Amino acid sequence: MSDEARKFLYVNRKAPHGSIYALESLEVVLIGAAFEQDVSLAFLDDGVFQIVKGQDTKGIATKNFSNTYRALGDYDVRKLYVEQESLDERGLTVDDLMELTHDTDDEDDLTSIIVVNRSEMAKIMSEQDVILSF
Amino acid sequence: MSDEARKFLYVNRKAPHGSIYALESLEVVLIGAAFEQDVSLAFLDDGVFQIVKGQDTKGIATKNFSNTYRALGDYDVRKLYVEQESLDERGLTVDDLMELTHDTDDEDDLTSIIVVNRSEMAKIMSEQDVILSF
Amino acid sequence: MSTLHTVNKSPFDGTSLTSCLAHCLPGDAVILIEDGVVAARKGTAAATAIEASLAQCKVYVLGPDAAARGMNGETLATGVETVDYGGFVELAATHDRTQSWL
Amino acid sequence: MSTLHTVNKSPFDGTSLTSCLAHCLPGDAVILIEDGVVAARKGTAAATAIEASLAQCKVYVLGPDAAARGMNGETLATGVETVDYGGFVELAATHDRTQSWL
Amino acid sequence: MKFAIVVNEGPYTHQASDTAYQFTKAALEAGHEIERVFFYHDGVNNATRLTVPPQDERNVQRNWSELGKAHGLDMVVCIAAAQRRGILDENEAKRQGKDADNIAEGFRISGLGQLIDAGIQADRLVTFGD
Amino acid sequence: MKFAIVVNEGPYTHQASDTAYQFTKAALEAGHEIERVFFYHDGVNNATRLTVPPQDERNVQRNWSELGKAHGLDMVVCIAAAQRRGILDENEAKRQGKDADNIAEGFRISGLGQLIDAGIQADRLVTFGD
Repeated sequence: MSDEARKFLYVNRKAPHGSIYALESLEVVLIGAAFEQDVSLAFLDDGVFQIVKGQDTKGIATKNFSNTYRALGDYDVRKLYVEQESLDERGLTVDDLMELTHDTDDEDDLTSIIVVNRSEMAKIMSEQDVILSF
Repeated sequence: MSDEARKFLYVNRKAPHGSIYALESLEVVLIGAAFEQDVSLAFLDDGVFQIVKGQDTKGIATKNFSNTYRALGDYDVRKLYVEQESLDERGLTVDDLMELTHDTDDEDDLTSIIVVNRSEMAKIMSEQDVILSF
Repeated sequence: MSTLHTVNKSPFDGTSLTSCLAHCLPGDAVILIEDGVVAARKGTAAATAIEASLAQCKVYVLGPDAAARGMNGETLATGVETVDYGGFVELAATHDRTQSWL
Repeated sequence: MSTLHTVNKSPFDGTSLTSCLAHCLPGDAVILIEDGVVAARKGTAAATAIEASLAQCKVYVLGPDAAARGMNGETLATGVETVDYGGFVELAATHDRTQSWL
Repeated sequence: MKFAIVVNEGPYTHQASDTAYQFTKAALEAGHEIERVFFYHDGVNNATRLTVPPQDERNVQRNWSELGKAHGLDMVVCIAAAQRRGILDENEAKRQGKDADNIAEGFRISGLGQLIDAGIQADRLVTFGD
Repeated sequence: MKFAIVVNEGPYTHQASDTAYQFTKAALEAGHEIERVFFYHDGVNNATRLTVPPQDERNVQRNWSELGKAHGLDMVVCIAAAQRRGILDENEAKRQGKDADNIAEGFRISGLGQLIDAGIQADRLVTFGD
């Protein structure tokens, strides 16, 4: 089982900054990248707030790790699934999210954000080997 | 301000056993009784589950502190406000709750449970000097 | 390929059960544990949502947690099955993955 | 006699804002802090509930927490005022008691 | 005005301790008195001197110790909560037969009575938790 | 079947660590293997030997140490989470210039890679948290 790439899904359902889970999830993803597994991230429920643009933590004096999401592409983490219904309920559109991209061989960088609806998200979850919940 | 009895309200909004707050609230109430303040307890939202009868924690191997609520009367804690709407939403009636009573000079023990509606609960909260939230 | 979902929060306090049920697929199972068990008390909006989900997935309640919260067979929503810790392990083993709705 | 209520949880994740607003009395104030600030993002069901409550109580958002979650004046529900930590202290001082909806 | 502050959560996992710290600092800057800061439940975990947070993050425990020192704050750790979670001072360690202690500078361990007392003495009590 | 167990909460505040313990015990009793128990976030607080819970309550930390010893469990404490929260072994204490350590018997401190590795090696990964 350990010789082939396993499908890992990191499920992010909590808002950033009020608790440490968003930051910790990002840390594991970056460390996990070295293991060369098939990695996806899911942002649903309040997890969509993690990748909202314009986060400024100076006033609460904590680390602004939101820019680190931009590094995911460099670590070959290219599949960031974002649930449409979760955005809708929170008054957000994809334009409110950071532009998160990855390099490709040809021409421009491609977006890593893949907006899916709830039933597509359920299907993605059902195709994983390991689900890590944050 | 410290010479007259202050009105303390202990607000219980969480289910028991899944977290320590119910147990800790009970501990402060019992310790606080020695300070001879005017003490009330409020049970609303999932806090009403704290005083449901028939709790049996043997299977989860934790301390069954639910019987300790029966001791409150002995500590002169006689006002346990329970919110009707919170009971209703959880499929509970006052018959599902433990019988919690206190001694009186005349005849029988009196119940300490006072069922109030949401607006009465709001009024009780507004009459306190100190609110401790659990 | 099926998933065992765990829900450990009260549906009256948080939205994890709702989110879990919205992402359950046919053949999946949900186990209510810790404070999550109160969702299975019959006659509530949460129990109705659970009963509606039973058409596509099975719903279990962790018995020791239910007992701790004063629940028994009589107060349990129809169609919800009770398991002990051994049954919980068995469910985790017989489904292909576990997803915790924390 | 009035109360300052604090709410630190997202209304999409938990029910504490709903419970808080249901127990607010005329003259009370609510301050949204930590993850609670996301309730004040305009155009959501939570923002609508807050706007409906403004007839009887004032609602504040802790600015540093809003900024951390990418919110600014433009994205804030109408009628919600922004304060900093000093303003939070001032609100706690000018109301007779504080109640935390944890 | 005299404030009592209650901190129910430990460092980092939840923002509660940070918010309590910022509130306390702002109250002092506005000229208010802090009657007591009471560390309760997981809040006792703010009081260990053994933390080593990453250098690019704030140091929650040290923030409290420094604020306490600068303003002579009475920072009380609930003894029952501390015992359950392994926060000990030298005396407690000896009394319990433990081979180490971990309490940080500026904190003292005492009973829940100190919480009630804070509620009685202070004009306002503000709770930060999860 | 091989299980990996993830514990995200410390002792007493939340039930998560108790449930994880009961699950692990039941899995062993059913003849399954435990690939690893990974203590993460506040879960690292299960690994301090300085706890002194009331005598009439279960001892969450000792339960883990005893189960680990009886079954040779690999109980790993996440180093980054542990540093933020003040859980140290003797080596870490020395390296960080701290005057005490507090790790309990049977736990070892290691990196987040051990979590990924557990996900790769185990047939099932089960997370307990809040």
